[in-house]
Order: sequence, then C-alpha cells, then structure tokens
Amino acid sequence: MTSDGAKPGAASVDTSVNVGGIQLRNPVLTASGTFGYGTEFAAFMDLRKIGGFVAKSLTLEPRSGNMPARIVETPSGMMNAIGIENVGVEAFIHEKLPQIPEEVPVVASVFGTDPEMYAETCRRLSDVPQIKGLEINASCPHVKSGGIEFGQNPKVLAELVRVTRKATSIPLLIKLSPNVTSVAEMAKVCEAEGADGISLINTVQALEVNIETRRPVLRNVLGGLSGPAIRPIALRMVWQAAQAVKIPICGIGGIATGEDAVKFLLCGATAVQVGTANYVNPKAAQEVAEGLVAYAQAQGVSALRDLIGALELPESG
Amino acid sequence: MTSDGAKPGAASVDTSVNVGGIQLRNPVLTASGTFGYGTEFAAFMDLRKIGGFVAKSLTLEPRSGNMPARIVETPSGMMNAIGIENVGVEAFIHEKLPQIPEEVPVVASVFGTDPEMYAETCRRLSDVPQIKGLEINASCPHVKSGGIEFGQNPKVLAELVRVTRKATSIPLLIKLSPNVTSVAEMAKVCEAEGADGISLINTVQALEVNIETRRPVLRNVLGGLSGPAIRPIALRMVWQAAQAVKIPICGIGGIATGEDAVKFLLCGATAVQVGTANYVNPKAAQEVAEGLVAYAQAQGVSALRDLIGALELPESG
Amino acid sequence: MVASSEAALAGSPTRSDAEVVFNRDEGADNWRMRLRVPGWPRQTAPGQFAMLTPGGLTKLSSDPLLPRPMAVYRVFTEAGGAEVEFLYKVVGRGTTLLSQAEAGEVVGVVGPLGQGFSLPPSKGKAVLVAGGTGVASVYELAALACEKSEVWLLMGARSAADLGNLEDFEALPLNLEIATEDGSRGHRGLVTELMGAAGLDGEEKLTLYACGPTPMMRAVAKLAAERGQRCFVSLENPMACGFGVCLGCAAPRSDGGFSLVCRDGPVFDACEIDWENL
Amino acid sequence: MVASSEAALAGSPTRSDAEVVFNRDEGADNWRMRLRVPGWPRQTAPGQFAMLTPGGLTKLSSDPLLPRPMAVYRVFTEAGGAEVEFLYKVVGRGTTLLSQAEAGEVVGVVGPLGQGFSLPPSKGKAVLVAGGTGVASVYELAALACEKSEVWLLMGARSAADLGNLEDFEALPLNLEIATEDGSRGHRGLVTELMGAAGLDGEEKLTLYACGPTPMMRAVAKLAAERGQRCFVSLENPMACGFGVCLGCAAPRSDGGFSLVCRDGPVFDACEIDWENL
Ligand SMILES: Cc1cc2nc3c(=O)[nH]c(=O)nc-3n(C[C@H](O)[C@H](O)[C@H](O)COP(=O)(O)OP(=O)(O)OC[C@H]3O[C@@H](n4cnc5c(N)ncnc54)[C@H](O)[C@@H]3O)c2cc1C
Ligand SMILES: Cc1cc2nc3c(=O)[nH]c(=O)nc-3n(C[C@H](O)[C@H](O)[C@H](O)COP(=O)(O)OP(=O)(O)OC[C@H]3O[C@@H](n4cnc5c(N)ncnc54)[C@H](O)[C@@H]3O)c2cc1C
Ligand SMILES: Cc1cc2nc3c(=O)[nH]c(=O)nc-3n(C[C@H](O)[C@H](O)[C@H](O)COP(=O)(O)O)c2cc1C
Ligand SMILES: Cc1cc2nc3c(=O)[nH]c(=O)nc-3n(C[C@H](O)[C@H](O)[C@H](O)COP(=O)(O)O)c2cc1C
Ligand code: FES
Ligand code: FES
Repeated sequence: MTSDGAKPGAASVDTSVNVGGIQLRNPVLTASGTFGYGTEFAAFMDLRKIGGFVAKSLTLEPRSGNMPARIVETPSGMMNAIGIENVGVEAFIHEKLPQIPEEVPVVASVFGTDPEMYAETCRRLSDVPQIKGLEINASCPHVKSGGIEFGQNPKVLAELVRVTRKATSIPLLIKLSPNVTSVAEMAKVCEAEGADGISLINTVQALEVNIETRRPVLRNVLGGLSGPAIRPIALRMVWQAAQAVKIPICGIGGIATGEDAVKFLLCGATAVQVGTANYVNPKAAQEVAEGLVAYAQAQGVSALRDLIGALELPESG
Repeated sequence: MTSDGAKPGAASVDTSVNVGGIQLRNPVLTASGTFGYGTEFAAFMDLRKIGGFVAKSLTLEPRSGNMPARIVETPSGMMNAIGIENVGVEAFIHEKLPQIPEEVPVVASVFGTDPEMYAETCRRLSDVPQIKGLEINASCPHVKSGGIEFGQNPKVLAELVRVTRKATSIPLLIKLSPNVTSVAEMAKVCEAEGADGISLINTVQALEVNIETRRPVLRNVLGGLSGPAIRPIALRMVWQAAQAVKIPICGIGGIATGEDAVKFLLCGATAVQVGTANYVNPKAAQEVAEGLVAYAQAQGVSALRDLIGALELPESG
Repeated sequence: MVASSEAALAGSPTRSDAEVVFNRDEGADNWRMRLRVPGWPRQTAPGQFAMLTPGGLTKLSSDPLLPRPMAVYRVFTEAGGAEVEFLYKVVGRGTTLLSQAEAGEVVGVVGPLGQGFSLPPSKGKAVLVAGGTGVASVYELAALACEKSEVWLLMGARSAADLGNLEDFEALPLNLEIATEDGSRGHRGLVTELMGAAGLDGEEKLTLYACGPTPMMRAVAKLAAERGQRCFVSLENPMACGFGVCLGCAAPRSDGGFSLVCRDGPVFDACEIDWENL
Repeated sequence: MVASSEAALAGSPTRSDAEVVFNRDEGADNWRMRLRVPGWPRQTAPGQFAMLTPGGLTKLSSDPLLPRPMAVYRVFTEAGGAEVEFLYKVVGRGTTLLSQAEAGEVVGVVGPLGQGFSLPPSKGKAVLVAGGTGVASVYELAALACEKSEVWLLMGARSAADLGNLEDFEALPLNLEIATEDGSRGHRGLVTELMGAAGLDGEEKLTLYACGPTPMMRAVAKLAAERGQRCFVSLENPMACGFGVCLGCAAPRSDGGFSLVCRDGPVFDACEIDWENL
C-alpha cells in the first residue's frame, strides 16, 4: 500500500512484493558488493525508500581480497576482481548492522570456499532479527578456490544448496552464475533442493588487456563484467529461469533506471537488484524505485506485482 | 612482407599470418553476417587492404530469415535475430563470388539444420578456387532448428565437426558459441575431430523488451548480442581456448580498432574478425589492419605474428 | 573501377566525417542541420537517405553504437562534395546527441543510400502526403515533380507548432494543404482526410506518395489500391548498417519474402509491401 | 540525523548535477573548470576530491560508464553550496568529454570525498613536491600551510608549457621552485632533484608532501624515510565509486592488508604504503 515516488494527485501504486518469504515495501534491492554494508549511502539517499539491500558477501573470517589492480572500465561496463574482501561475519553482525536503521530489510550474502564454511556462516546470520534473508553467492567468477565452480556444476550446486538449506530456516536465495550453458538447469537444481528464490545474474567472466604492458589489466587476470553492457544477457537469463522454476527471482544486471527494472519484472523477476549503477549515481536505487512507480502510474498499473512475468510473446510466425 | 598502413619512413612490418592453412596478407578478416557477400563494401574501402572476408552464412537452399523486428540497439552493442537469411550456396558461388576481386581470400561460412546439410554445403564450396577455407557456424543463437544446440553440446559438436571434416579437405574452421560453461572444452572437441582452427565468439544470447508494448523487441524473442559490450567476454574466451588447444584461433567480438585487435592477438588469436563495427564505420576493417601496423611500428614489433599469445601473466601473488 | 551508368545516376555513396555548417532548433524539437560532406556525389535521388553518427565515424563513445538513418532533405552540390541538409526531430538519444553537434564539429556520414522516388509521369498529377518527420523525405521530390507535373502536397502534424519551418515548401509552385490534429492550422483532423478534399478521388493518372507514420502510409496505400492509383511509400525500419549487409531492416513483401528497406527502398511501390506484417 | 563533529569538519559529501560556470583550455591539454555545486559543504579539507560525470548523473550514454576522480583545486563557498574549481589534463575519453562541457551545461558531482592532508605543525616547515596533474591537489594545502609555516613548493613537469597557469600559486607567500625535464623553465631535470637544492636535507621538523606520478612519490617517500622526515602522499588509483563501496581502489599497506584510496586516502602517510606492490 506504499506509494513511493507518487506524483501528487496520481493514483497510488501498491509496490510491495514478497521474495521467497522476504517481505519488501518495494521490489528494489541493491546488489551485493555494490552497496558496501549499507552505511556508505546515508549521505546520498534514504535507505527507507528502497526495498532493502544485499550486503557485501561475507565469509566466516575476514578476507583481504586480491592485489590491485582490481577494477577496469569497459564499453558500457566495468570489470572487477575484488576477491570478496570483507570484514567477516562477526564484524558485520556486531559492527556494521547496528548502524542500519531498523526498518531497512537486510539480506546477507554468504560466500565460502567449501559448503561447510557457507553453512556455518549461514547459521551465524540466521538468528539476527534485522537479517530477513540470506543470499548464497555461488558464482563469484574471480576467486580461485571455490566460487565459480559451485555455480557452474549442477551437482556441486545441488550439494551447496542442500547444505545451506539445512543450516538455516530463514529465506534462502541462491545467486547464480551467468557463465553456464543452461541457467534454467541451474535454477531447477536450486528449486529442487529447497531454495526460496534465485538471484541472477552475477558478473560475466571477462578479460581486459593493457597493450602497453602486454599484461592483463587486472592482477587476477580474469574479472567479472557488470553494468549496462550485460543487461540484455541478464534479461535473457531471468526470462529463461522464470520459465523453468516457480520460486521467485531477483533480477540483476545493468539496472540503472525504472524502465530497466520494468523489463526485468516483465521477464519474470519479482524484485530487482541495482548494482554498478550505485557507483555512477549513488542515488540510483532510489531513483529506480521511483521510476517503477512513475511507469505504473503512466500505464495505469495499480500494483507493481501485476507486472511480474507479464511479457507477451508474439504468436510464433 | 607486406606493410599496409605503414607511415613513410617507418619500419616495415611483416603482417602475414596463416590460419589453419589459410594464408592471409594480414590478420584482419571480417565476420560472417556483417560483411554481406563482400560486394557491398566496394564503395567504402579497398578489399585488398584486409586479410580477407568471411561471407554471410550459407545454407544448401536459399533462406528468407525471420520476421522483423530483427535488430535492436543495446548499451555499446546491438542484438540481432536475422535467422540466417541468405541466397543459398549455389547463388553465392555463381552470382556473388564472381564479383569479388580474385586476389581477395574468401572464407565461406556454412550453416545447416542437420550435420548432413552442413556437409553437403561444404562439399559444394570445396572446389571453388577463391574459397580458401570454410567456417562452420555451429553457434547461431536465434535459429530454432539446429543452430545453438550444435555449439552447446560437446557430443553434438563432435559429430558436426567429424561429418564436415570428412566432407572437405580445404581448411576448416569451427565457429563456437559463447553460450557455454566451458569454451575450452568445446575447443578441444574441435581439435580432436580434426578442425584446422576455431573462430570465436559468435553472439551472446540476449533479450530486450519494449516496455510500452510489453513484448520482446525482436519478433524472434531471443537474439544475439554483438559489439563492444561483449569484447571483454570474447577476449576471455579466446584466451581460454588458446590455453586449451594448439590449432589457431580467429578472435571475434566487438573489435573496432587496431588496439582492440592487438588485445586478441596477445590473448592467443592468430587472426581477428571485425563484425558489428563494419556497420558503424564501413571502413573499420581496413582501419583495424592499419592500426595493427601502427602499433607494431610504435612498439618495434617486426612481425605481427610475434604478438600472438604474447600476453604476460603476473606471478601469482 | 568505372561506375555503371545506373550508379552514376543514383550517386555512389561516400563515407566521411562531415563538418557541421549549422545546426539549429526550429521549434517543437524539430532541428535543421547542414553538413559539408566531402565526396558526396553530384546526383542524389529524391528520397535517398544517409546514416549519421554524432561525433564522427570514429567517435569516442560506443553508446549509442549505431548510426541513425535520416532522409536527405536538400542538397547543394559544390566542388568535391556537397552541403547536405537534414530535418530531424529529437526523439531519443541519437537525435539528442545530433542536436548537440555545433558548427565546426563533425558528424559521420554514410550516403546517399537507398532507392529514391520515381517521378510522376510528365504532365501527370502527383499528391504527396507527408506526416511528421516524413516531410523531410519529400522536399526534393516535390521540387522536381512540380517542374513537370501538377503537385498537391498534403501535410499533417499534431499541431501547427510541430509543422516546423515550411518556407522552403511555400516557395515551390504547388498546392500546399495542411491538416493538424488539434486544428491549430488548416484542416482539423488527419492528413489522409485531405485526400478526398483535393477532389482527385477518381483521377487514375494520379501518382500518390506517402511518407510518415506507418498507420498513415497504410491508410494511403489502402486508398490507392481501392482507387487503382499508383502509390509510393517511404518506409522507416530500424537499421544497423544502411547499405544492405546486416539484413536487419527487412520488410515483408506481399509476395512473401523480404525486401531490405535500406537497399531496395526506403521507397517502395505500396502494393509490394505486406502491410499486415510490417 | 545530526552530523558528527568530525563529519562536519571534513564536510559531508553531496551528490548533484552541477552547472558549469566556466571550462577553459589553459594550454598543453590543461583545463580549468569551475562548477556551481548545490549542497557542497562549507568545509573541504585540502586534498579531498570529487567524482565527476560529464553529462550529469543521469547521463544519456553509458560509455564511458564510470565517473572520474578529480582533486578539488579551489573552493569558493557560497550560500547553499560552493563554486568548486578543478584543474585537469585531457588524457582519455572521460577527460575529453569533460573538456567539451560548456558553461551552463551540467556535470555530475559526488564530493567532497576522502581524507585530506594534515597541515604541517604550526611554525614548521613544509616542502610540497608536485608533478603533472598532482599540482591540482596541493593548492588549498599550500594556501593553508603558508599561513602558519614556511612553505617550499617544488613543481615538476615535462616542459614549461605543461606547467599550465601558475598565477594562483605565484600569489601565495611561498618559495616556488620549478623543474622541467627539458629545461625550458627552472631546473633541468626531475623535480625530486630540487629537494636537495632547497637546503633542507637534514631538517627533521620538516613535513614533506608529494603529489604526482607514482615513481615520483615513491622517490620522495624513500628520501623522507632515509632522512627520518614525515611524508604525506596523495595516491591516484583507478576508482569506480569514490566513496568506499566497490573496494576497487585498494592500495597495499606496508603492514599487509589494504587501504582504500578513496575512503582512507587519497592522502596517506608514506610509510603506511607498500610501495613495492602499489
Ligand atoms: C530511411 C529513414 C529515413 C529517416 N528520415 C528521417 C528524417 O528525415 N527526419 C527524422 O527526424 N527522422 C527520420 N527517420 C527516423 C530517425 O532515423 C529516427 O528518429 C532516429 O533513428 C531516432 O534515433 P534516436 O536515437 O533519437 O531514438 P531512439 O528511440 O533512442 O533510438 C533507438 C534505436 O531505434 C532506432 N529508431 C528509433 N526511431 C526510429 C525510426 N522512426 N525509424 C528508424 N529507426 C528508428 C534508432 O535508429 C536506434 O537504433 C528516418 C528513418 C529511416 C529509416
Ligand atoms: C584522487 C584522485 C585525484 C585526481 N585528481 C586529478 C586532478 O586534479 N587533475 C587531473 O588531471 N587528474 C586527476 N586525477 C587523475 C584523473 O582521475 C584521470 O586522469 C582521469 O580519470 C582519466 O580519465 P580519462 O577517461 O580521460 O582517461 P582514460 O585513460 O580513458 O580512463 C580509463 C579509466 O582509467 C581511469 N584512470 C585513468 N588515468 C587515471 C589516473 N591517473 N588516476 C586514476 N584513474 C585513472 C579512469 O578513471 C577510467 O576509469 C586524479 C585521480 C585520483 C584517483
Ligand atoms: C565491484 C563489484 C563487487 C561485487 N561483489 C560481489 C559480491 O561480493 N558478492 C556477490 O554476490 N556479487 C558481487 N558483485 C556482483 C553484483 O552483485 C551483481 O551481481 C553484478 O554486478 C551485476 O549487476 P550490475 O550490472 O547491476 O552491477 C560485485 C560486483 C561489482 C561490480
Ligand atoms: C546482424 C548480424 C548477423 C550475423 N550473422 C551471422 C552469420 O550469418 N553467421 C555467423 O557465423 N555469425 C553471424 N553473426 C555473428 C558475427 O559474425 C560475430 O561473431 C559477432 O557479431 C561478434 O562480433 P562483433 O561483436 O564484432 O559483431 C552476425 C552478427 C550480426 C550482428
Ligand atoms: S540496415 Fe543493414 S541491411 Fe538494411
Ligand atoms: S573507489 Fe570504490 S572503494 Fe574506493
């Protein structure tokens, strides 16, 4: 019954959605690794104007990440190989989380190098009231041990989902890798193992070269591509996953405006996550939420959830 | 011993390369489907200034392609779902090819809906003197029967390479799909079945939505993403394939300048193919060839082939 | 190496970075830009177009990526090239960037491209129906046609302000009639409604030309078919290359199969088009 | 909701589309741009920077995608914001676009960001070593420092032309010495060679500041360590966000681990940096 971004006099729009048990005032989250621990944006936007945020992926112990260079710009995108630098699960719970306004739903992203490490991190996060759900990062394309293998092999993924599902009873989202032949197959694995939802896509594995030094720009050699460049790939994968499973989907990839978000909802996403756009415009997520409402008003849509999966396909001709 | 684009007085650069038996005066080809049948560019550039061109994919019979809309622009890229519209192999040989200057090497791209159709098309093209090689399009992401399945399943790909290899003794390149979990695995399949080289990448499967009509923009629903947006993905895949096989690689994906081409050579490509850039600047391929020479001169590289695979990796830290 | 006589007539296309001579706002998002294009051929057929790239052919940014098709409005041939004028409406990113190009800066040009209009038979009668940005395509046609034929130019727009600057047309010896949807100038209603008013309904030796939004062209084509009159339309499909290589601009033909709007058109005999599937 | 006193001192950053007041070429690809930034805080620490986006925060094009970090050169506080001046060199796509922004157009601004310089102890001596675009970072520092300390400003460039406009610096009560690699102005050679010439080699109560190319800063840091002098450097790592969330700008610390250049810097005590791995 909320109506963020409503123009005075315009019809109010029901923006609330439920992502696998996570109740959100609107479908706009921010993507893991692009919103820090949520504290950094206070100067630029009102956290209560978005659905919530997904924190930087956490590991059991603090992690210091890869040697620089860690980022490079590419056409309409950027690549990163941060290496899951994070404060560790305990510091997150005790130092970062208390700084977030209570009414802001937080999804904790979890990373590990083996399933048991994932599971233990999940356990520690499961009893924290402000944490409304967990997102398993099964798809980091530039961490050497673990990471991408979980997201690229259906059997390994199944095991990871099974173990983390056992470790928690709060809503569990699995974040999938785009670096696979069939995202539908991976989505089905998650559904079968009891995940409450799917987030996709993580970054697309990529390489950039410095022709002066004749070396990879990133010290890690490979990195993950994000930003508007990958949006049409992400949309395709969200649509394919939505055809394959019934559990809700968080659409991610190059979202910078309300219009972009509408496309993901139409393709079957229940919510979206704004990533790289937060760097370019630190108020982007709030503007995406406002843009969704503006679209709904212009189109006479009374509840944003009516847009979910509403894509019309042409008669095959 | 050629020296295209050489500045007066600058050192001459040996630009010649050999791609699996196809001898080229320089490593710059144009990509299938982006250069028509080679006749359309005469007004804009000198075909003899590039290594050669890969013609639009041919089928046994003429094909009329998909209903429009067939293309749409995306951030730093475009999507297409042309549907392999082509004049058919016979019209190509008898009507199109005679219009191309004799000294221009032509690679014919072959498409089919089953391996036997591919093979028959290969046979018809194999005795035509100006055709220096064949490229098997095993990776069209938007044709319903055939197409992407060949490129996404290692067993099916192996069968396709085997059958086409038997059908021809001229140089045989296999064009791979990027829509796979492991491009290295697919490259190895091609090498094992006797392919002379690999071309990659074809377009990345993608979806774009019109939020006014709430329909996919392309009538075919899915399309293939090309252009600078995919360049870092293509570079990664070329590098991965080059690590996996010994046969030469044609690097494709978002190449628009000599600098872009240098990156592909450093990652292990023996030649490159310029695609979407031909639409933006119909002299792009010639400028890429000139840019390669300019780079070599500036860097004191005497033969372009010395750049192939010359990427230096950081000591793992 | 010797251009065929046909090519010489249509003019072999050039690709170059052209200098902006002027680029001005004529109100209601209508802009007029003149480019000095080296190598532009001596002859341009009326109805041909060019692909324009703000920032030049080797522009800094790859977003937006593709060049934008624009009808050639007027050509002023000069030694070694031509000054070519375009009328365009700012509707999206590409045209916004185009409107930011200032005198002295460059715009990439590939053109002239495509097949232009066939002129009406000498001493015949011609009715040109133009809506929205379609007016840009018909100036050279109107100017040539009215040398030898009687010409009616029926122009449509949402309102008077959208019509832009009509001076060039008013200077031609033709019958100019205007329709605006809001009635702010001329007939209140759709431009197609003027077609009856021109009193030419029964005239068989009349040639119809239509340029504008697809529904408008479809309506004119239907009328022409009913009346047994010849009708040419100029289509606006999305384009990547503009010169027949991407196959992106395909328009379905009434006999099945496709024509390429950039190579076989943009001007087509209306009865060749499969209007249902366009 | 109440800003902490620390935040108030450094100034809480703003994000806004700022109007270009002027943007001019000062020769040798050096540009000076002044922006009117609504919401810019009253206090900016010397050495802080901003992220600039040509075309504004909701720019039309996504290529180039990321904002560009630029040191705040000078600030003129006004009601509700400030006029903020930047000195920048055109080196690539982003700075080329920046140089095309004309008066009245907008540039996206996020700032002021990062931790600035600590001032030299009152009545102490300070030597500022600035090379290339590093000069932009030290103007506010120089101006503040010379109110209470004796300041040497050693500036280096390839040649006299690259030095740009030094008027602002010449107006300050400090000792300005110049080195150019081609000898076209001042000492012929590297700016670090002036450090001996200043006759301050042994001075322990001296604070060194270095801004410029990494090799230059590394050399200054080494000298400072040898002499036992305090030394601050301002690093220029590639950045995506500029405010501590992407973790892209990490610089290796001498004690292992990483500091974020945008959040913990760009100014660092030189001995905290792992110069080998930077
Ligand atoms: C042969 C031809 C001649 C034309 N002549 C003129 C003219 O003289 N004056 C004029 O104002 N417009 C003309 N148009 C339309 C003009 O090309 C579009 O308005 C322009 O491409 C819009 O670009 P944009 O980036 O501003 O819009 P966006 O909507 O941002 O463009 C997105 C994409 O859609 C394509 N597109 C959008 N609208 C059209 C359209 N109507 N036709 C074709 N592609 C489109 C763009 O080229 C681009 O690839 C012509 C189109 C064609 C095909
Ligand atoms: C804290 C800080 C303060 C700076 N202050 C100034 C200043 O006052 N004046 C000035 O002229 N320059 C300054 N720079 C450098 C300036 O940011 C770069 O010159 C600029 O980003 C180049 O952008 P480009 O698109 O023109 O170049 P490109 O080479 O096309 O940029 C490609 C990418 O590399 C990054 N990049 C390139 N050079 C640098 C660099 N030297 N430092 C960091 N990132 C870089 C760009 O941001 C971009 O992401 C500063 C950098 C930092 C980190
Ligand atoms: C610098 C950076 C760091 C990231 N770190 C993480 C991370 O820690 N965990 C994770 O699941 N995804 C991470 N991602 C991926 C994003 O959450 C997101 O899936 C991806 O960037 C695509 O969305 P975008 O195009 O909107 O950025 C990171 C992305 C970037 C750019
Ligand atoms: C409009 C269009 C049509 C294409 N048609 C074909 C084709 O017929 N056969 C083929 O193998 N690849 C085809 N491709 C793929 C290109 O050859 C190339 O692999 C791809 O576009 C990536 O390169 P680029 O980014 O330089 O365009 C086509 C690409 C485009 C854009
Ligand atoms: S626009 Fe490329 S073929 Fe017509
Ligand atoms: S630039 Fe993003 S953390 Fe420093």
